[in-house]
Amino acid sequence: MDYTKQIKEIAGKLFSEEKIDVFIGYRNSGFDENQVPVLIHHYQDVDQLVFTEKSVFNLTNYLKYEHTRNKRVGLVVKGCDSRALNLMLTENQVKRENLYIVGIACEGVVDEAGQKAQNCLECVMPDSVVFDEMLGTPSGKREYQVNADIRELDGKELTERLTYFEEVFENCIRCNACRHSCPLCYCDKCCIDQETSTLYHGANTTSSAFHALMTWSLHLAGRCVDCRNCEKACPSHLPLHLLHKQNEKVVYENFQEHQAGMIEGDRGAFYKYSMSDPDDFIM
Amino acid sequence: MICTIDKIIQETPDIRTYRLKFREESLTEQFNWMPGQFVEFSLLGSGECTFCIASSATRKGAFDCSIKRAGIVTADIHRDLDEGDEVGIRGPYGNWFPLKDLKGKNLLFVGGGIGLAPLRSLIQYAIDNRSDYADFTILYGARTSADLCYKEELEEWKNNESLQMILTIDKPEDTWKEHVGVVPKILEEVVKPKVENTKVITCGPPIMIKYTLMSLDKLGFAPKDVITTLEMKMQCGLGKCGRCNIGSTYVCKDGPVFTYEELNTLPDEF
Amino acid sequence: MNLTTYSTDSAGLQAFYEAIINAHETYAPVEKFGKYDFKKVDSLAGCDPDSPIPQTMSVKSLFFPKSAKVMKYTATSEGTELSDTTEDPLAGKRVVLGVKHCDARGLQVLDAVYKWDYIDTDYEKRRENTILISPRCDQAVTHCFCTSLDYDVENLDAMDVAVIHVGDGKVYLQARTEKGKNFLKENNKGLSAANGAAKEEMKKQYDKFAGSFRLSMDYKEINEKMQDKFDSPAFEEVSSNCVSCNTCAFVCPTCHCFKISDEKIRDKGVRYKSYDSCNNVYFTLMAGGHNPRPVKYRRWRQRSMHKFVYYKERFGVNLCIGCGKCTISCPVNISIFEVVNKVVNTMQE
Amino acid sequence: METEVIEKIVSIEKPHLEAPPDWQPVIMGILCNWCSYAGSDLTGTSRIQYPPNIRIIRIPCSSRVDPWFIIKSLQTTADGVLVSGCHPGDCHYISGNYYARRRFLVTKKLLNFVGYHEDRVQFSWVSAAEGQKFANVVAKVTEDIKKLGPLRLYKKENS
Repeated sequence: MDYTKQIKEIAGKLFSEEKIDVFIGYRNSGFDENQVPVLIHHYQDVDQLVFTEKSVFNLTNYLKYEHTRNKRVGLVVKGCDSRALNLMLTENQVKRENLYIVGIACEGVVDEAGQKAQNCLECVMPDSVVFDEMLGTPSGKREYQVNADIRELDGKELTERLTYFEEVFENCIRCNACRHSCPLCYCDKCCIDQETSTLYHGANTTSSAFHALMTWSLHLAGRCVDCRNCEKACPSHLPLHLLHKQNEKVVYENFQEHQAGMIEGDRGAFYKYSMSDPDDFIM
Repeated sequence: MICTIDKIIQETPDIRTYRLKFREESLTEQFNWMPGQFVEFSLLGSGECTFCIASSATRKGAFDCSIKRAGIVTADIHRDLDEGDEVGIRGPYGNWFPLKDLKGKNLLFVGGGIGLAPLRSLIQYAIDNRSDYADFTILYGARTSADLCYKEELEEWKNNESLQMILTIDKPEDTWKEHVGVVPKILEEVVKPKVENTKVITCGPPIMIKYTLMSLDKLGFAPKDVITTLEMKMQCGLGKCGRCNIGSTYVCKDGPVFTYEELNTLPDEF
Repeated sequence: MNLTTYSTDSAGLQAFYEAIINAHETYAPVEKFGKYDFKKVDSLAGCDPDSPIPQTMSVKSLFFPKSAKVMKYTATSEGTELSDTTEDPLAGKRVVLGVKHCDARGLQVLDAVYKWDYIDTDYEKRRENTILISPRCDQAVTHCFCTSLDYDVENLDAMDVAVIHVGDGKVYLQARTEKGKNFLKENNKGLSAANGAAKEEMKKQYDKFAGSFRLSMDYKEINEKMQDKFDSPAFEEVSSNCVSCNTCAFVCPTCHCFKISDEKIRDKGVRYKSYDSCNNVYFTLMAGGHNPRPVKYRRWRQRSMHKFVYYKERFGVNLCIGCGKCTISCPVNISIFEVVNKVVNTMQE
Repeated sequence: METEVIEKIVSIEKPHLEAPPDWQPVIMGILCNWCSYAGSDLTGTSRIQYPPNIRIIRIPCSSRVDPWFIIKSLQTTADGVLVSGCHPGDCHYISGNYYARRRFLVTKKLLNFVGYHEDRVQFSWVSAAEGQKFANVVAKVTEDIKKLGPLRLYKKENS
């Protein structure tokens, strides 16, 4: 998967036609094989752009920041990124007319070890669902399958899961990197920030991590698109995807096979309801 | 250290002054402070906030903190605290007004809104040692007459013949008899201070400070004669937590009192 | 200083470690979720004193924990009672294995801020009671640049005992401080005094290690030039792809900013001191709404200037120690090395 | 009843720990204003007895319940949480409880997934006329939580 040439061309064209103010893409870090997201403002910088299977980070995250507000932005999105973008569009965080979206028919990105990333193996929608231009051949929607880790943990005893997650929460250092790197966590004031929340206090204890991570993942339930920006950002390498995948599973199984950000205008599982939703757990 | 709230004075709709006394008598004697220093005021359970001491050590027995309702902790303070309640106090921290340099000089105080609080400690101090200073002028402004702090004391100062007191509000009001206009304008047009042998002490909202400094410049004051107290977010007060860093300066240790000359050498981040 | 050096072999070193773990309260890097963190260990099997260089978590957590209790209080109808916290779990005599020399240097740098003016007694006590045992790295990884900074990596005295693998299974243990000397004297089982060749062999190992660095900078020049770069437009450029996630500050061995927060239930509560980061928007936001550093590039400027200029100005040592942890942890791979170089080399208008 | 509250703050559940002999659970009751709160009122005015372990918070509608409230209650004082609203179709705001129902399911499942027993968090529909049902529900929840024991006591803290 290498679309470097095409992306350079597209970005160059957009700049020369003055269709955009800023283009968000990837460049080589120059130190190792990793890539660094880059915000390009001028035509002459277009040459930096690359796109390979090392282009991991979800770029829609940058649409949250002041740099891109009210500017015409061009950006590259993979399948999962485009689903996040779709949600941002329906939640009125960005304006469609301000965006020029270069969609990718993604063949999967690689992780640090050079293996195909886990979320790409389970990807349900590798192609961009919202785009102005599409690179590659779309391979279509795939069957949903329950994450292997979830299946494994589900088979365990309650206390075993408790011990496992106890360790997860204990290792959390409450840096909030997960929240900041998530494109869908765009609130200016977050309920798990000490400075802005009246209920949350900032001590980095195990229970505060429990509180913060649980609240955070529940606020993303039915919205998480499994781009794993949070896991990449986590300095403690916590398996944050477990919480999201669990929510995704519950949502998929119980709410008419809902999947976040697949359809334009679909606001997520918790903005709608059905009379036939499960009711048996309620007294 | 635990303090009990002796008295709460509602200064304006959103500013209250808390008069604090030490629970243990012995601490009252030990606790000494200079005008311009601050304390860490904690409402246990909500958190800690930095407030300057708004009264002078020459009036012993109790000290005042004026608190404006602005953030989470201050809102809790306003909501939860009654007279007789206990709060935690750490301090005093920071440096203080250069009293030695001020001796024998004319003093001009320029304050705006809650910015009178740190000045008040020095004003009280100077009134109690009136003979040490020459002319004595206070210029104080607020958005509306309701936003003026320390109303009783302002009345007292006005009747005090040894000092000149000028009050101003930003917009005209029916019952208002004093000046109308923003502080820098009044400073230039009404006060017209003389420059020689005068020290200016100013504090207020950032925007007021900015324009006041400009007009002081215009009036010919040297930067080293203008003294101000800075506001930065602080948490430890001990030069550790790194919050109040401006360049290599720790506001909580090297400040909060700076002359304008010193401020000019700092990076523009306050 | 007269350095005491002992020699042993790999097996001897393992035995030495084992003896330490049995005799002392020991902390060592433990792998969890694919990253290393310093934890208390009971046996050598559970830890890895020679963990690979990107240890991810720094040793500062043993001296400046991610969340420490400052005090407790109880409010009753008779009045409020303040009490000191229960015993500090980190204050006892202890040994830390597997500290990289950059981490150790980080602590040395932190001493400056903790020991000026008000002395943080908790921190001081933890430092005093701890023996740091530090294996010297064999090979630098991509983002290391410790040899370019203002300290002598070879003869660093930040750790108490340096462990140097010189190849062929031969290991030298060198005491770098008085504390380390006494410690080695007491725990010299399996160790023998080193012979004359030791110095040369250690030097050779160091040269090999120093030769493996891919990054190097002229520190003096950067330090000097950076001082007038406060208004550099480069900050805006280099910070544009930062996501303000704060990871860099949390893993940094020398970042020491903290926040204070209260946790309370009804009439009892605890006050905590926890990590914070200057990359956070709310870090300097005042209740009145004024924020001296409202935008990302200003916060980046504060961070990099603090690392390379301000701290040096104030305390005489450079805050950045070149460990590269921030770059490794950064989700978007921003390199502090690249940032400062760009800032220094960008022309000012 | 409130032994070692402080330890609770920094703790997370360690099950199968013996409860102190005089232990009584604290249950957070989050009730919707229009049905369940009125229902609990009726329970009181009809002088029906129910366990005193519940601490009631009144909210406008069950869809006002952010999962955050439930998590926060568990993190601080509560041993269990009961959320109650109008019967489906009876919501004062027409459809609030349908939205709430979805969230409750996910919250419950996630808590179960990270190792909390299903019965820690319970939900019910109680209308304004069901005084007896409210008493029964509270009795059942209290009984369940008593069986599970206290949600606290994990002293390992933050080392």
